[in-house]
Amino acid sequence: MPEISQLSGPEAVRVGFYVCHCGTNIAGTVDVKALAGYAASLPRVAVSREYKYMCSDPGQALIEQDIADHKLNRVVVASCSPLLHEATFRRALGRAGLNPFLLQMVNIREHVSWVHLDKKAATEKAQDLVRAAVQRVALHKPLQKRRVDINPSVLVVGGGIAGIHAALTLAEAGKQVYLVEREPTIGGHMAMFDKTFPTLDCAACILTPKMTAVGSHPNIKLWTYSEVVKVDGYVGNYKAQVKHKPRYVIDDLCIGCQECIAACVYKEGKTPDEFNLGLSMRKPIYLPFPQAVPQKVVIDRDTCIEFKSGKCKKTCVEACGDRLAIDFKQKETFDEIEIGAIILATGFKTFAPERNPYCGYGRYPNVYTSLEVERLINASGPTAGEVILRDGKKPASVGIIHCIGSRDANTNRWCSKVCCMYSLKLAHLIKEHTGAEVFNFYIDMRTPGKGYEEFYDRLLDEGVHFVRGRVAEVSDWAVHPSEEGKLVIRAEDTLAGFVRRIPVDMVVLSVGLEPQSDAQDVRRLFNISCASEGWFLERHPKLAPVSTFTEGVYIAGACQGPKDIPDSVAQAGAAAAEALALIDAKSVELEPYTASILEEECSGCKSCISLCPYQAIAFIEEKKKAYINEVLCKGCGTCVAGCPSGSIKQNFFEDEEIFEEIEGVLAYA
Amino acid sequence: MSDKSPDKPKVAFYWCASCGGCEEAVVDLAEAILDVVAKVDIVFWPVAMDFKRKDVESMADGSITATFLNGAIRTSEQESMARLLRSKSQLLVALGACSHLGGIPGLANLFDRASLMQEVYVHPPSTINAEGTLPQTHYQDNGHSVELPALHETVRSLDQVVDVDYYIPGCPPTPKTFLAAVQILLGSELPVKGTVLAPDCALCDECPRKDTKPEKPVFTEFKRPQQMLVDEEKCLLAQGLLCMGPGTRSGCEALCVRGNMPCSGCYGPTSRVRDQGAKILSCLASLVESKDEAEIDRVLSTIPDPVGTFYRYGLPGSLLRRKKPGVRQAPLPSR
Amino acid sequence: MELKRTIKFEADRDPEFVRWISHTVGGERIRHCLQCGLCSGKCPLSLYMDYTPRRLMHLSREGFKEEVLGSSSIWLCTACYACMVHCPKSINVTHLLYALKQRAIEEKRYPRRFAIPVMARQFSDMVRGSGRITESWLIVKVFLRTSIWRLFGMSGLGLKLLRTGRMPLKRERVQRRAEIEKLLDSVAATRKELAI
Amino acid sequence: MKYAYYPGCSLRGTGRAYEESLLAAFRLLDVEVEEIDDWNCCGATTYMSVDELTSYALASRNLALAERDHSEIIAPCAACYLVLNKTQHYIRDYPDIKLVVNRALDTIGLKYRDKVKVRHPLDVLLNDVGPEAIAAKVKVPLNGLKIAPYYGCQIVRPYSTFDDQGDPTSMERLLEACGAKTVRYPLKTTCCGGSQKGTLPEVGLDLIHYLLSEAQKNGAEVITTVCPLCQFNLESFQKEAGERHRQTAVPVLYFSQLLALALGAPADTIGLQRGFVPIRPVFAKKEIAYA
Amino acid sequence: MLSRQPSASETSQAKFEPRIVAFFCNWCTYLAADLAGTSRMKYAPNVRVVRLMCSGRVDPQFVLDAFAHGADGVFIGGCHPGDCHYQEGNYKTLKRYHLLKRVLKEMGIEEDRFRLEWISAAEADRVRTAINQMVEKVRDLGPLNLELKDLENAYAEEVLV
Repeated sequence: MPEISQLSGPEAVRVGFYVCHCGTNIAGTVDVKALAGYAASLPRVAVSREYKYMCSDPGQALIEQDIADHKLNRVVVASCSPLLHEATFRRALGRAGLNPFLLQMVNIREHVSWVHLDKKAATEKAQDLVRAAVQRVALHKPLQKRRVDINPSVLVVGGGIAGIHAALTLAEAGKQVYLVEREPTIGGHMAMFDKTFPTLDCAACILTPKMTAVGSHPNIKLWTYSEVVKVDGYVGNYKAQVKHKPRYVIDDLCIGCQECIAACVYKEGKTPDEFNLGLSMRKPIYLPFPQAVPQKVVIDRDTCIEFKSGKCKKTCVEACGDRLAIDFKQKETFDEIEIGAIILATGFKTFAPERNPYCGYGRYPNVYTSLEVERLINASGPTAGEVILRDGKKPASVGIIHCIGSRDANTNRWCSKVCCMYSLKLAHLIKEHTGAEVFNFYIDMRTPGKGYEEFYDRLLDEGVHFVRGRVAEVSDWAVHPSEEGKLVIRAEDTLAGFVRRIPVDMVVLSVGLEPQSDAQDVRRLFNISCASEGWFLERHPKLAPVSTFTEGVYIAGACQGPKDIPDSVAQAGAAAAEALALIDAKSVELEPYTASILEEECSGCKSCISLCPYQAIAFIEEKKKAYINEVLCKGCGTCVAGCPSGSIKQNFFEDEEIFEEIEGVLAYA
Repeated sequence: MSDKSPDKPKVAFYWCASCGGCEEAVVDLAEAILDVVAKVDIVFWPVAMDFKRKDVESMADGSITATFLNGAIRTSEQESMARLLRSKSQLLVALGACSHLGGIPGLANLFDRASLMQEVYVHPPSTINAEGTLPQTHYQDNGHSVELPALHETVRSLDQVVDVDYYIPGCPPTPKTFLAAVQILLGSELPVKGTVLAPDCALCDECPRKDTKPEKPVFTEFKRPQQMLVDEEKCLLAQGLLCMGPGTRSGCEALCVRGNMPCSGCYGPTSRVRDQGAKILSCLASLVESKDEAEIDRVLSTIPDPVGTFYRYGLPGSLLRRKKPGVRQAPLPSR
Repeated sequence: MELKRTIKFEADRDPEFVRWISHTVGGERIRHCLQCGLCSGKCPLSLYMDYTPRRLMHLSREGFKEEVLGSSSIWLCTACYACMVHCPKSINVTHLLYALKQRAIEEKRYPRRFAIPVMARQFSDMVRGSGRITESWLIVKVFLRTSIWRLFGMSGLGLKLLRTGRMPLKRERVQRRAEIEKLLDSVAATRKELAI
Repeated sequence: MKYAYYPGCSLRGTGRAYEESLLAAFRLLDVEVEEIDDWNCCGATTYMSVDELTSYALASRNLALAERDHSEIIAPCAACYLVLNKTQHYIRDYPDIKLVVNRALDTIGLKYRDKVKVRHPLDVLLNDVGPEAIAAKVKVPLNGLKIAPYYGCQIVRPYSTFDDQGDPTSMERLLEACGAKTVRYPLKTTCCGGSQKGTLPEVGLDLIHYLLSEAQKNGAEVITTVCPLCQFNLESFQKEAGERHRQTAVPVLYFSQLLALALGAPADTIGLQRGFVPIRPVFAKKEIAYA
Repeated sequence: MLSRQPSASETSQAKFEPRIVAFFCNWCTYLAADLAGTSRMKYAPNVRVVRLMCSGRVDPQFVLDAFAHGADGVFIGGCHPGDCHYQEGNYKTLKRYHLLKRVLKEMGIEEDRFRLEWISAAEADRVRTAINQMVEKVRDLGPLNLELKDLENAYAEEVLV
């Protein structure tokens, strides 16, 4: 590696400039030839080139060769966003023996060619940015990345199918996993389904073995009824605090015999059962569903008489007997864990159809959501698998309305991806269970997936009706005698070209998928971003779909966007693999963008100390100066901007480097 | 001021837009001045001895070893004297805050010349000037004509007019600062051109109250000394007083703070800072306690005059230099 | 059975019409239409329409100007805005129908003695003359120019209105009528100047 | 605060009862209004459908006149309410329209500054006066009179923000404050046919019939409206609709008539005599002791 | 017929093209601007972005330096309050912004020339609209003409009383 110290004078700086065409992505809007010519005219630029794809191997080789041939000691690449290829070009510099941080990238794709139409204005803007980079890079100093060790255990948040799969994958690889689920059982939405499309295999049959495996795996610490409340640290070295909500039943003592439930002073359940979406009732002491993992009952303090009055006979305690598992005095407890990586698999919630008053949900009792119908069809559900209306009658005609809370600017703009397929599944199952006439109201039928289109074909064969049109209204007012006493669905049959009114006994609303209502809190807790709709934001939509912008935090399943079971499982596997790749590297490099105090110059005014949210700045009494702990510093630069005497510098973002950049973009003729 | 010179170094003093306090500081050297005087020849010092411009004009270029010029550049006469002295001097030293950064006269940059003239010659309550007569640069009467220097639209620091070799900061520079600077200049090795001849560390470094400053100073209100009984021991910022010390170069030994008054920033910024006001603003604002915008505004509104506070001595030397001029006046016919 | 060729050729499309519709006020988002038919389903008048609003959206953006301007649907719209506020793609359907109606009038694409354009004409004349509308006179004038028989058919209703004092025969007027004229002239002048 | 009042043409014609009763109610509730000086036709939907630009200019004259002394305009007629609101939106959104309007106003010495808010009486009564204040002033309780409030289209769509666009309830809240009962029926914001009844008469009949019959099926003794055209359509063609579909007559009033009545206004001052279907028998049945 | 075609009034004269310097934080606004790119949104080409790790790194000196070197406007983009990648750097920015705005006002720099906007990584459209709005506002204000080299000339040519 050349000695950088000998490059101290500006005359010694030799910049190589490279502009990437990116096919026509850049060259179509920015005059790359002119840009290269312009760069060549700038002081200190020794080489200026344009090339079709700078990120390709030959493109990188070009830089490496020039560094050797032209004794370059600074490189500027004008191409795509630095967030995409800064690492690529830094490695190229490294291979050529130059410190990787002597590179500056100019973003002329995302910030120029893709957002402007006027070629002249775009080229001018590119020139300004290039000039700024050339001026700035002259001041760059060689920097070294920091290397830190990685804690080999992983936190998985969310115990739906994605979280379960990720946890099992990691545990099988021998890693310690903490699986945190806020409900009393794992299983998530999948546990509520009856069958899964398109194969129609029973959801419980394929899910419960995995749930049990999680419950018994030696490498998995399963915490249900628990929530992560605090996260600190950085990649490889996170600390999390987990809150355990009191279930008023001691985990280790409850054997899941359920005798307490039978003995409860309530002979019948009086509380709407969450798992059955209120279609049945449960007691204050309950097991969410028969296959729940863990098999530990839970007491709901809002409905338990002992909590309300303190005067219950406590027949449950009696029934529990010597096991002494019931503890009304239980308090919430906390655990602190240290982990190297985090996988978020916090799932989704279904659209609340009350928000769309025209579909009649909440107004007409025979309007159901698709999830409710899943429970109706499920053999262990509230009707033991019978599809019957609230009055006990079997429907003779059923309308399934797609896109409730999807593809609609008034609610959610996105396609929820799974509804077409689950609507087909429900149409099939309803027809199978009741023999009813089934109408599907859809906008576009979306069945991309292995075996999915074939399933659609099967439904067409079964004689299910398909009306292409978004439903305008579900109402109970009759225009025609055949409509009396029915729910009337009004929609344009767009393929026929006129409006139809179709009377049915039962309406099923295929509700879309939405981010969890606390998605924003969760993402703040884990310091990641959300897309505008509230789905967790991946690092790159194609190339890093399970990574986030926070190193060491991964996302899996429907918390990232609507996903069916196969996709969620695949993503969970991918997230587990990413976490394994991180952990098995044993250590990780951190960006060297940290700040440091110029000790001689520091006046010890202490202004910076409270500016640091990471407590990285301390006041050294003996020296009466501030000191920055590099390990704790995350490199935001807030203290640098706040130091009144300019005595803190941030690597790669030094004041003078930024001044050069500002003056560079403005130094146009 | 090399030792190799057979003659004593020739020194000049001059006074532009300033109050004269800097030269007072020279006199305040007391006995020490004798040592200095013994080592140099003073060839030009209008405030102390009778010299005329033509005396300087008659000197050879570069014949003055060092000129200490205090005051900002406000008038045409000051500008021409600055240029003249620059050409006659080997070293030009900006003495004091006014020539270093623009100083108190620099606050005039918040106004334009026309409104200043109105304010001073037409509107004062003690003046009756119904015709709105303003001073003229050229006046002719009875075959005699009088010329007066013209006032510039903008006040400038010395280095915005001519090349400056060194700076001695302060309003005024303390005798100790001045003496230390002179000793550096008389020494064998000159510092890098452009150096400010004072320590490059902020004032807290030498503040007697340093130890009483809390690690987490937070502000819920900024106060002025007249609004409170000031604790004589405790850090003034910790008491809510707007002290510029953390953003001001040291060297004065915290004179004001010792006098129970907050630092107002006369020594200017450290060498690492381009704009003293911006930096102290950044520091103080980020220590405001609240996260609520209305509350932030309320706390910050207790600083009644941010520009006058943060740029008291350095408006012309700041990044923006002056208030953005309104519509520029059309040029008047030349004299 | 009479056979009619229904095939359409590219030459049947009017690109100018496409450009116009997507730049007209309210037409900004017409390309986003996903043809879900919600507008038709919501429309209280769609039961009478030859082309449902959804079909008009598509015919318009594809440039089938003849079909669009010849459609009865554009005259049936009552501006109840149900289509517009519920459109899942936020298309200003009602505003677009207004635009189509204006275009049809401009191109004189409506049946002779068709009431709506006549009503509009009478309306605007009355506003220019008085600054306000006197409903009784407006209705009389419209019927005189469309179907005098209907006027007699409605006479029962008219009498009822007269009897309940809801059909004053005195004409409502603004005091500063010159202002209204100046206002209207200025609009015409600016429209001409900017060619809008 | 004094509101500017914009009656619009219909309230001087078919909708006289609306104005009479609304102003009476305002007086009894101490809501001060001042009629906009020399107002002109708003441009109305008919005009808007054929010559929009002119209609914006006409509407903006009213806005500019009101703005001189007032910050809020009350526009009771649904069409006027819509047109004035739409004009404000379009002047904001489309520079060309702004230019045309500004120039036109300039010729008559007016200026539109977009400082005035257009509000519907329902909005004012509900949010500025409040149902509690109204309830406190009720002198003639409506004794559980079953009312089907009919909103129609243009005060809820597309610009209104004071109530839900699909299921508005402001009329319910006001009338219940007067001691009435309101009935729930599915068509309260479905179009009555609007001006089509005048131009394509056959079309509107079905719509009118469904509205009336659904309201009655759910127990309505009276239908209340907020729009002169809706009121006219719903009450004038009951016979024709009845011929088609078998239908009994139901009185159609402005909500303001019942409000004023409940607040103690004499029955003959609030246009009750102007209705085609007699209301007094209904009051008698309900033992409503109106003044 | 009424249309949204650019009218004669809009296209009649050559426009002044303002230069705006923007400071975008790496985690939210810079990403949003990247997303605007990948979404091929179009906006005014007048902004030059300087990337910093956090809006909290924006030293008020940078803002003044940009104005002093010829910027007609300065735009700071950071994460929404509560969403800062570094917990609360953006609050520091907010506080500095409030005080700096007052200083700029006293220095005769119009308020619309200095803007702080919270734009999350997902809000590409907000990048587009905020930039377009700012460019329009600054365009209406005209050039700031504070560039130092211009000032030097101006001083030299200053007319004396």
